[in-house]
Amino acid sequence: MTAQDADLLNYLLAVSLIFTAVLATVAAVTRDPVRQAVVLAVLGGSLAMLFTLLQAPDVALSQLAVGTAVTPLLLLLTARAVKRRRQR
Amino acid sequence: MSLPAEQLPPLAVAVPLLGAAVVLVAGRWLPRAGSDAFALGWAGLTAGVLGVLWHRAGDGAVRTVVGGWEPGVGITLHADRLGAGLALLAAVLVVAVLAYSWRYFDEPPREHTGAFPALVLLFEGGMVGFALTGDLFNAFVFFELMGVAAYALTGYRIEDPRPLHGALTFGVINSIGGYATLLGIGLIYGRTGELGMARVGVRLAGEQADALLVCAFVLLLTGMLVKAAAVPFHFWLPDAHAVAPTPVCMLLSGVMVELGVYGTYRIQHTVFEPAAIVPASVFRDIFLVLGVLTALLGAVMCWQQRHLKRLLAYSTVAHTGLFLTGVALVSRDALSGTALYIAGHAAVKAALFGLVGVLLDRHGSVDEHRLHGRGRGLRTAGAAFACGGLALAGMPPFAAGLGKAAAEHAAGVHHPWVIAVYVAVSALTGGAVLRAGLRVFYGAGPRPELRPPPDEMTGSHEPPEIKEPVRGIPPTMTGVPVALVAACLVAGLLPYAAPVPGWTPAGVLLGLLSTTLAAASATAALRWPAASSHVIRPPARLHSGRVGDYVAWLTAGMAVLTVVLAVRV
Amino acid sequence: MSRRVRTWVFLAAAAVLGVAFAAACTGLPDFGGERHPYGDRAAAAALRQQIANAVASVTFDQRGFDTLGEELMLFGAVLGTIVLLRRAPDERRVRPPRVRVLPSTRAYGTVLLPVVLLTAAYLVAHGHLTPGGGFQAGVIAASGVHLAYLAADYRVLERIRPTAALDVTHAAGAAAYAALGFAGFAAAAGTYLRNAAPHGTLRELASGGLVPAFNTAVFAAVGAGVVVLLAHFLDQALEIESAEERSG
Amino acid sequence: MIMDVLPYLTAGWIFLVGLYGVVTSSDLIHTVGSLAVTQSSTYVLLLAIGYREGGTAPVYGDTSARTPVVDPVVQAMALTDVVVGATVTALLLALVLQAAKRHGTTDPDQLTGLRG
Repeated sequence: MTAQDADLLNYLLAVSLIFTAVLATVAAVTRDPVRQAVVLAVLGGSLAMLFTLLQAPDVALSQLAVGTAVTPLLLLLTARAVKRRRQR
Repeated sequence: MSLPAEQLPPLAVAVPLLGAAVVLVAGRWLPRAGSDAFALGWAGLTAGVLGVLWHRAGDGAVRTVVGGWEPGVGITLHADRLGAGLALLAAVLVVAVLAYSWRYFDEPPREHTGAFPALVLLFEGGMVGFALTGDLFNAFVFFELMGVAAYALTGYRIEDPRPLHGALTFGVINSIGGYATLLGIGLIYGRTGELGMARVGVRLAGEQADALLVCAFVLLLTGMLVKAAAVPFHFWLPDAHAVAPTPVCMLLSGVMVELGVYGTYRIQHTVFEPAAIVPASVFRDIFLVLGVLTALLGAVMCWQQRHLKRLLAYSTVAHTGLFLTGVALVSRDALSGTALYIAGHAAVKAALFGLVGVLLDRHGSVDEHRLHGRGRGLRTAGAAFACGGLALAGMPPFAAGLGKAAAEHAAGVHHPWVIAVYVAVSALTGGAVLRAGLRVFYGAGPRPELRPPPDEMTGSHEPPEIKEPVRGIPPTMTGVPVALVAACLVAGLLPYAAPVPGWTPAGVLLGLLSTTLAAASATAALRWPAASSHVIRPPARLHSGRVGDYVAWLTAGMAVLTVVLAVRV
Repeated sequence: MSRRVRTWVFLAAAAVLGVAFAAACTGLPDFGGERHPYGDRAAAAALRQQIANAVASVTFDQRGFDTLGEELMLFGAVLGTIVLLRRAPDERRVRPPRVRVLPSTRAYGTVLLPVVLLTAAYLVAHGHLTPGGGFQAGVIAASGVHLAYLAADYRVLERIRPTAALDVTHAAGAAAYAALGFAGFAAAAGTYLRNAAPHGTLRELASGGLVPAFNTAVFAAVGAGVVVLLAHFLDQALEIESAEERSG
Repeated sequence: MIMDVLPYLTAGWIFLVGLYGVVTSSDLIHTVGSLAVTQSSTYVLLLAIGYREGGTAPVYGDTSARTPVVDPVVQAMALTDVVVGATVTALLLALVLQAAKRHGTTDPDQLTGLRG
């Protein structure tokens, strides 16, 4: 782990952190549930990337599975169920 | 078989959790009565294990590390008289609730027969785990497990819109409290590298209270204060309790809220006080004010309610304020007095909720005015309700009164003004319950006009939780509340439960004073209904039922606590 | 409170908390520091137990009590969803329409499904050796099963998803985890949740004592649980309607 | 320098932004989504605390026992936290779905019935 590698990893970490913070802000202010589900999926992916950089592969894998796939799917299904009722 | 005491704490948590899974699987094949009896058996087994543990703990504590690991690596469980006592109280209440809800709900569909008892056992596992654990992150896990089971139980009646709204508010606010607590745990872990509460307390010795420790203290206590419904974190409680199914209300008010107070005590006593990070004097001043504010607001709001369940919910907020005050007095007598007060209050409050469930089942309404005189036929329920009101008011020889007397005795040493708060709050809440009881069960006072004030919950037409009220009230639905009130009476007469000085003359006098005040206010309210029915506008409007408001109040509460602590420490 | 007042109250409080939290962060050891006492103790204990994946050792062995609570919490979520999303008496179930799907998509689905399930099986078997484990494998297997819905239609998914059996499996998985804890009494100084089985040698498949067994129990509970969870949400979104609505 | 506290500040920012989303939400599904954002702040804080510069993942598959590793305990805590998040989100969404069905709206401020 030479000095350049350490600097590169620190730089990557900083970029990943900023990107995650921006995505989280976008997710919080996106009012439409469907669009928010998409942004949350991207946030899940960016969190998984951040955890990989933080040397946490187990957590990255489960975050990828839950944060990118299951939670947005649940949000979309709930939005669809609610929208279907409102059309009637 | 004589298991060494160290084996008991993990078993006491594992038995209800395993029971939840087994009861659900068994529910698919067993008939309704069979799966209810099976669940009752598991709850009884848990209560037995906890009874032995509480007896073994005695005045010391049973400390064990799960899985035979050394303390620095594994999770330590710490079962002292207070923790094991609260866990035992939860277990006994679960047995009572499962017996109460024997045929409470209408026939669930085939594959959901075991669902409700399984959720109750899961709830019990979370509560027992939270009461016995000595590890910060483990406490967070059981805090969330308790919450998850409680959200599902509160929203159980999906046909009625209001429980769903109450469960949502309950879920969002408690989750935010839980996540704040986890942030606090992260900060503490970053500073000390430990998770066991006792080890963190030792590791903090010699440290000065800096920004991190103040912030960690506030974050850690946010979850506990949300669960303990202290002002301004309390808004979720009346909404959740007013609409939850009655058996769930019995558990929420009986012991879950009190676990928040216990969590507050454990974090201060074990983590922050040994190294004087938050010295006892600072903790006392801040939490005395917090407890008194909660107690007074709860009592005032309780007095104005006509929705019986919401009335009892605000009475729980008031009494939790008194428990917080008892903990804030930071003295052994006050603590053991508060412990007995919690036990007595749990039995009485659960009994009162059970009796309101009888009214809801029989008349499909929990509106005090609409039910005027319609409870005359239920004589035992009426008598039990009146006894409950008197016990809440602190009348000797009930255990609640004894606990209150002991706490007042301890408060009298340094803060005599606190005694006035204890008497006033007991009088107001007991008075409200007595007023409701006299009006509903004995038709006292003139028949009130039925025009409800605009922004107030009346609960006049609530769908009864049982679809066919035509059949008679199941015997357990009046038997369990009567048994609980009797237990509170017995515990008051022979105070083996907690090392509390028996009935001192001052204690008896104060108890009688608050009881007579309660009776006087109840009769006054019945004779002149117009005078006392003016709703105090501002606090009533603050309880808007909107979750956005409640989160704003929660954040404001955290900010104020941080500023006050930063100034004092 | 009006929405505007509420936002201002929140922003003011959030500003105060932000400043306090920032001050607290300066009190934390610098990011990437060398002082991790608990972490070093846990890593050493994992090696002593011959478990290559230290996170699996902490999750299932050293702090197995947390994972017991976590498993039962997931069980509670699935049970809660079963209870909350059940078909209310005033609702009825409508059969979803058949959907015509391109044959290439259907072929792709049928090829990919076994690959996903194989990956999940690999993750469970090597949970204690490489990153992964019961939970991750369970979620991957559960979302993999829903390829049948993407590549075909909801009726195909309902055919390959036996809800009754999965209900029992997810409860049995959670019960198995709690029951496995009692195996801890088999060891010499027997206690609950003790890793009593022989530990084998590091990096071998048969190492780690009971950890593979815990992993399998978690896989069964999570895999079946997430499928049941998604099933109830899918039913609400596609099939369940209130009785008085006209179908179609 | 800034990198010493940036991860912790990011966690604090995500927590407060998530709360902002919950407070100003006008759709219950958005509220639950914002709650999930609030929750992800705890992962970032926990894993940032456990990070060790030059440390590898705490998996001794192919590395020797002496290589410096990142803290495995925070990763176990973060794993449990991910499960807590999934659990709470699923339950709250089930409640939102049924509440929207019974109340006819998903705007939290329109849910009447519980006040006073």
